[in-house]
Amino acid sequence: MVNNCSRIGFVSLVEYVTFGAEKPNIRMSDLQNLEALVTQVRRDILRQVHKVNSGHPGGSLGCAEFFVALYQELMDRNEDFSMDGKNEDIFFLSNGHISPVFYSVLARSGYFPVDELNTFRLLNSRLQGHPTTHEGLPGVRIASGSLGQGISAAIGAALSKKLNNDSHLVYTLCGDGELQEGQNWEAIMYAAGNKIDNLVVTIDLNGQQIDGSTDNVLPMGNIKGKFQAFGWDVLEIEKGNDLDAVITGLKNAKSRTGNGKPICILLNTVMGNGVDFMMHTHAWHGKAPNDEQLKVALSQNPITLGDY
Amino acid sequence: MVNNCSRIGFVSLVEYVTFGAEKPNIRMSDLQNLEALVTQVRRDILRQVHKVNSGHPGGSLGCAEFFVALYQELMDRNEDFSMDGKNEDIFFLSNGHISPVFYSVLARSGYFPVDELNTFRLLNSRLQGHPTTHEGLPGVRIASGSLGQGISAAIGAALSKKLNNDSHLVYTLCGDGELQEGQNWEAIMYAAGNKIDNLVVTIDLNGQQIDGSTDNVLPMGNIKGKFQAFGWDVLEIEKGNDLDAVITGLKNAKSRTGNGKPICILLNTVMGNGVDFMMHTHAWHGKAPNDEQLKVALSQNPITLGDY
Amino acid sequence: MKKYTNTGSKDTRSGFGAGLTQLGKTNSNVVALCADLTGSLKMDEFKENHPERFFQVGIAEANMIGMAAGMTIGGKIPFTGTFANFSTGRVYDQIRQSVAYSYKNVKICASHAGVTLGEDGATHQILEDIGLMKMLPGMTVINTCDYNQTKAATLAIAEYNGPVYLRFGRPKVANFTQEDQTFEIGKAVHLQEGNDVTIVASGHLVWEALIAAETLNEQGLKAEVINIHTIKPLDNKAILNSVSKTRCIVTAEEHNFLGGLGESVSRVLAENTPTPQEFVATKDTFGESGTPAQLMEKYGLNAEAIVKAALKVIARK
Amino acid sequence: MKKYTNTGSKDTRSGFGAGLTQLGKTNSNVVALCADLTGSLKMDEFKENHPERFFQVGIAEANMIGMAAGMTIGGKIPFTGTFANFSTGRVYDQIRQSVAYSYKNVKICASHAGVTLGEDGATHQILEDIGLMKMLPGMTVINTCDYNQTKAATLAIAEYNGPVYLRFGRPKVANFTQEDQTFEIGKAVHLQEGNDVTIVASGHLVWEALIAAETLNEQGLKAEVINIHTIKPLDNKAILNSVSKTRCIVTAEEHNFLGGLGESVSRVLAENTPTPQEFVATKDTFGESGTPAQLMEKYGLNAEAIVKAALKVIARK
Ligand SMILES: Cc1ncc(C[n+]2csc(CCOP(=O)(O)OP(=O)(O)O)c2C)c(N)n1
Ligand SMILES: Cc1ncc(C[n+]2csc(CCOP(=O)(O)OP(=O)(O)O)c2C)c(N)n1
Ligand SMILES: [Mg+2]
Ligand SMILES: [Mg+2]
Repeated sequence: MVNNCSRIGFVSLVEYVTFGAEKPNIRMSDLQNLEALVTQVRRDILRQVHKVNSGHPGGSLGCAEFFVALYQELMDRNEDFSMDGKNEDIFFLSNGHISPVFYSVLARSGYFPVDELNTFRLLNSRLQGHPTTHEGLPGVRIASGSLGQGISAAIGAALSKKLNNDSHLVYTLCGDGELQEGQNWEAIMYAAGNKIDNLVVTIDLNGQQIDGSTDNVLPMGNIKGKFQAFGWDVLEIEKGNDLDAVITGLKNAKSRTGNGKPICILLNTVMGNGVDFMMHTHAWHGKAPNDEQLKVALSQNPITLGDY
Repeated sequence: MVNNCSRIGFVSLVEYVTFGAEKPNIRMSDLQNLEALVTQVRRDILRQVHKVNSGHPGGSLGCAEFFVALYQELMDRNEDFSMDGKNEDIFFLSNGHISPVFYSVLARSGYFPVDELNTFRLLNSRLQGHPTTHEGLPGVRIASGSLGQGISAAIGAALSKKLNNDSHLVYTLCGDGELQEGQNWEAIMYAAGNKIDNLVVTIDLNGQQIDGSTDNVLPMGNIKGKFQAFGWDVLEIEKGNDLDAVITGLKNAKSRTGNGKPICILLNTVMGNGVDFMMHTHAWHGKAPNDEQLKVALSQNPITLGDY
Repeated sequence: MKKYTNTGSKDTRSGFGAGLTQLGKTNSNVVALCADLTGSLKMDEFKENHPERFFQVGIAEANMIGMAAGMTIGGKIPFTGTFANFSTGRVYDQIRQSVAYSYKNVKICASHAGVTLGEDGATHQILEDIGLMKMLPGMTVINTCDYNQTKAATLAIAEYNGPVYLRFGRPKVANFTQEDQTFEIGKAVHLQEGNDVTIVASGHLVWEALIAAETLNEQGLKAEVINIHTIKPLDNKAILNSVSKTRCIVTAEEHNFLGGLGESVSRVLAENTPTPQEFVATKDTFGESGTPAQLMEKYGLNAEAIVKAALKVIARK
Repeated sequence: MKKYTNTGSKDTRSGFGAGLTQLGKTNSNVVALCADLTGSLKMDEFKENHPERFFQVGIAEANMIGMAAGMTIGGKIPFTGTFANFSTGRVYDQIRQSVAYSYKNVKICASHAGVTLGEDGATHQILEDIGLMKMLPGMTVINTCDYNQTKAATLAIAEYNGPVYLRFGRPKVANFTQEDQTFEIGKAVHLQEGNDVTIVASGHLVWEALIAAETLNEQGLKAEVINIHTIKPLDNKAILNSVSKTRCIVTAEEHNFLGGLGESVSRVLAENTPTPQEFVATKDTFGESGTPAQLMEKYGLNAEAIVKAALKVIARK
C-alpha cells in the first residue's frame, strides 16, 4: 500500500521517465517536483491532442494541478495497480472528455507506460477518446463520456466500500456544465439523504462549456448554495490552479469525510490554464492546437520531466 | 373567454349535473358550491377507482381542493374547449397517476360528459389509467405517467406563449416523490436561468410516495431551500386542503408572475384527505377501496352535486 | 404430445422475488436496488432479510443504474428492480455506458413488461424493451415464461458474470415448468416436437403457444414449440434445426413486432435459410388500459392468434 | 449504369444547418433547441438570424425533449439538435411519452450518428438509434445520405405534421444527389436498376453502395441500388418489387445489424417472400476511436464490404 505516510522516496527525473510501467506507483516527493510534473502533464495534454488533431485541451489543462495533487498526494492506492477496487481510494472521472489529463497522470503515476500516450485516440488504442474499461486500460474504473453519470457510479462504489468495511475514499471529478444534467441531482439528493460520507465530489468550476460560458449557455446561479440546499458539506478551493492550494483543499476535504455528509469541493480553475491563448475561453474546450500553436504552448511550459 | 372577472353566473346543482358536456366551461359561483364540488370530486375519485379496482386514490384525494380552485377560480380558459393552447391558461399534470381527480374536475368543468367517468381505465376508454392526448380526451395537453416530464413540457408551453405574445399562464402539478427524478432539476435550472415567469409549478407536498413516506424512501431535505437555491420564487400553502387557503395561495402566486422568476407553490396536503382510513399513509397511493370501504368512504363525504 | 399442467397460476415477478430471497441467503455479494417499487417487484422479503444489502434509491432510475454499476467495483452483484419501461427506456444511455460498454456485472430486473401490465395504460406498458436491450453489445436478454422459470433464471444470472436484462410480468399466469429446474442461459427449451410448423415463443406467450399447439394438434397439425427464454444470445441452432424440419415459423412475444424477438429470428433466417414467418406481437401500436386478458386479446397476443398465424404460415410454405 | 458525380464532399449535418437556416426564413413557427452543441449541429446561422426562436437548453437533453413537446402546444414546430446518442438513448422515455405517444410535432435532429463520429469513441458512437426510434409507434425515421438530401429532408419534415427522427453525420462525404430535390418521406429512391442483387442502403452507406455497384458491374453483375432514406415508414413495396427481380438482397447501414434497417427488411421479406439477405452493418460491437475512414473499414462499412456481401448473397440464391 502506498499512502501519504509511507510513500516511495524520491524518484529521479531520469528514472521517472525510464521506468514507465515497470515502476510501481510513482510518487514525486516534494512540491518542486510536483510543480514540474504539472508542467509535464500540460505538455502531455497538448502533445496528445495535437498529434491526433482532436480531443479536449481546455478542461484538461485547467485540471492538471487537481490530478497531480490527487494521484500524488491524496489517494491511497494499491501498489500493484490491482483493479478490484478494494482497500484503496478510487477515482471516477465523470467529465470523460478531459481524458488527456487523466491519461497523462495515470501514466506518469505508473499505471501504464508513458509511451502509450502516443496512441491517444488512435485506432486500436487503449487510450480511447473518452476513458473506458472496455480496452482494459489500468486506472480506469468505468466508461465516461456521456456526461452526468459519474457521481452515481461513485456513490455505488462508496456503498460497496461501506459493505466491505473498507474505510477508503471515493473521489470524483465533474464539469460545471455537466451539472446541468439531471442525473447529477438525483445522485446529489441520494448521497445526502443516505449519508454517503466517504465520497468527495469535485466540481471543475471553470465557468465554461462548449457553446460559451456557463452564464451564457445556462446560468447556473449559486452552485455552492445548491449543493448546500441539497445537504452537502461544501468547501471551495479559490485557487484551483495553485498546486499548494489544491493539495491543502483536498486534504481539508479528506479530513471532513466520515461525518455523515458527502463532501463537495468547488474547484475554481481557469480553462486552458498555462497556455495564454487558450485561457479564459471556451474556444479550446474541444479543439487541438496546430503545429505553430503547439510550439508556442509548449514554450510557455518549458519545465519537463521528459516528454514521452 | 371565461375568466375570473366575467365568469358564467350561478349554475344550479340540477343544471350542473344535467348539462354535462353541452354546458360550456362550468364555473361554480361561491365558496359553498365549490366546497360541495370538492366533496363531489372526492366521491368521483373513490367511485372511479373502486369500479375498476385500480388507480390512485391517495394523491388524488389530497389534491381535490387544488384542482377545484385551479379550474374554477384561477384559470382563464377558452369557453369552447379549443385545445390549441392559445389565449388561455393551460395546465399540465406531471404526476399523471392522480388522473382520477383530474378527470373528475375536467368533467365537472364541462370538458367532457360527467358520465364518461364511468369508463375510467376500461378498455377503449378515453380515460386512460394515466392522462393522454392519444385518445383525444379534451382538457389533456400531453401524456403523463412516467414521472418527471411535466415541468419541461410546461416550460415549452410557457415559451410558446411568450413567442405568441399570449400573456396567459402555464400551471403544473408535480408530486413530491416525483421531484426525485433528475429531469425536474434540469427544468428547474432552466426555468430560473431563462426567467420563465409565466409559469406556476405546484408541488403536492404530501410527504408520501409508493414505498413509504418520502423521509423513509429518500429524505428530500428542505424542498423550499432547494427551489430557492435554484432561483425560484417559492411560496407555501400551509393548508393545502383548505379550499379558501388554496384559492388565496394560488391567487398570490398568480400575482407574483411576470417578475422574472418562475413561481413554485409548496402545497401541503394530506394524502387520502377526506377519508379517515386513507389519510396520512402511503398505503392508498395506488390501491382501490373494496365495496365496504367505499361505502364508509362515501359516507364521510356525503355532500354531493349528484354522482354520475 | 407432451402434457403440461398448470400447477397453479402465479405471477412471474413473484418468481423473481423468490429467487432473490434465495440469493440473499446463498450469495452474500448479491445486493438489491429499487426505485420506489419494492412491493411491485416482490423485493420486500430480500429487504427485510438483508436491510444492509437493500438500497432504496427513490424515484431516480438513472441514478440507480449508475449506482449499481459502481457497486460492482468492490465485488457486489447488484440486482436493480423497477418496471420494464423505467428499467430500459428511461435509462438506456446509462445502461449503455455504465453497464454494457463498461461490462459491469449488473442484473437489470424488470417487471410489468408489456400490455399485461394492464390498467395503468400505455405510458407504463413498454413493448420495446427487448429490442432496446438486445441492441446493446454484451447484454444478455432473458424473458421468462412462468414463476418457476423466472425463479430459476434469477438464480442463474447471479452465477453468470456480465450484464443481464431479465424481463418478467405482472399478472398471474400458468405455472407449468418444472419446480427445481436449472436455467441455462442461451439454451432454448423444446416443449413440443412437430414437423408442420415451428412456434418460437417467449414470456407470457409460451403457455399460449402450448395451448395453440393443442388446438393445431386437434386439426392434425404438429407444432414444434420452443421456449426461447433467452433472446440474446439467441439459440440460432435450435431455430434453424427446427425450421429445417418444419419450413415455416411463428414467433410469439409480448412486444412490438418491430425490433424484438421476431425480427431477430427473421434476421437469422434471412442469413441462413429464408423461411416464411408470421409474427404474433403488437403491430407497432401503443397499448392502453384494460385487464391483461382483454389486452392480450385485443392486441392479438394469445393462443387463438398463434393458431391463426400458424395456419397462415403453413399455407405459405 | 447511371453516373453519379460527387459535386464536392460536404458533411450531412451542414445540409441540416442549411435547411434549418432556410426554414427560419420561410416558416415563422419553426423554433430550434440545442443542448450545448450549436456549432457541431450547424445551428449557428439559425441562432444568429432568429435569436428569439433559438433556445439554448444547456446539457440537459431530457428537458430539451420535454420543452420541445410543450412548445408544440401553441403551434410551434420545434427542431431539437444534439448528437444522435443524446438525441435518442439518453431521452428514450421522454421521446416515448411526451413526443411519440402524445403525437407532438417535434423534429428530433441528430448529428454524429454511427462510427463516423470518429475519435470521440464508443460512448458517442451510437449504433442503435435507428432501432430505438423505429420501435416507437407513430415515429418517422429518416437517415439521409448526403448534404443535398439532408437539406431537402430538413425542409420536408417541417411540412409534415408528426414526430420525426432525422439522423445525419459528422464527416464530409460525397455530395451526389440533386441540389434542389424534393424529399418524399417514405418513398425509396432507385439509384441503379439491376437484376442480380438488390442493395438497400441508407445514410453514409448509399455512396458506398454506388461504388460497390460499379465494382460489381465490372464483374458483369447488375446491382439494383435503392436509397432507403426513410427507415420508417419503410417502403416495403420498393423492396419487394426489387427482390422479385433479383431474388437476393444486401442491406447496408451504419448501425448494429441487430434492430436496425437490416432486420426491418428481414421481417418484411419473411412476411412476404423469404429471400437470402446479407448484412453490411456493425456486428453487435461497440465502436472505438479512429478516423471515420479507418472505422468504416475496420467495421466493414464500405464499398468493399458491400461487394463481398453481394457476391455472397448472389451465391446463396
Ligand atoms: C450527455 C451528454 N451531452 C452532451 C455531451 C457533449 N459535451 C461534451 S463536453 C460538453 C461540455 C461540458 O461542459 P463542462 O462540464 O463544463 O466541461 P468543460 O467544457 O469545462 O471541460 C458537452 C456538452 C456529452 N458528452 N454528454
Ligand atoms: C419514471 C417513473 N418511475 C416510477 C414510477 C412509478 N410510480 C408511480 S407513482 C410513484 C410515486 C410518486 O410519488 P409522489 O410523486 O409523491 O406521488 P404520490 O404518491 O404522493 O401521489 C411511482 C414511483 C413512474 N410512474 N414513473
Ligand atoms: Mg466547464
Ligand atoms: Mg407524494
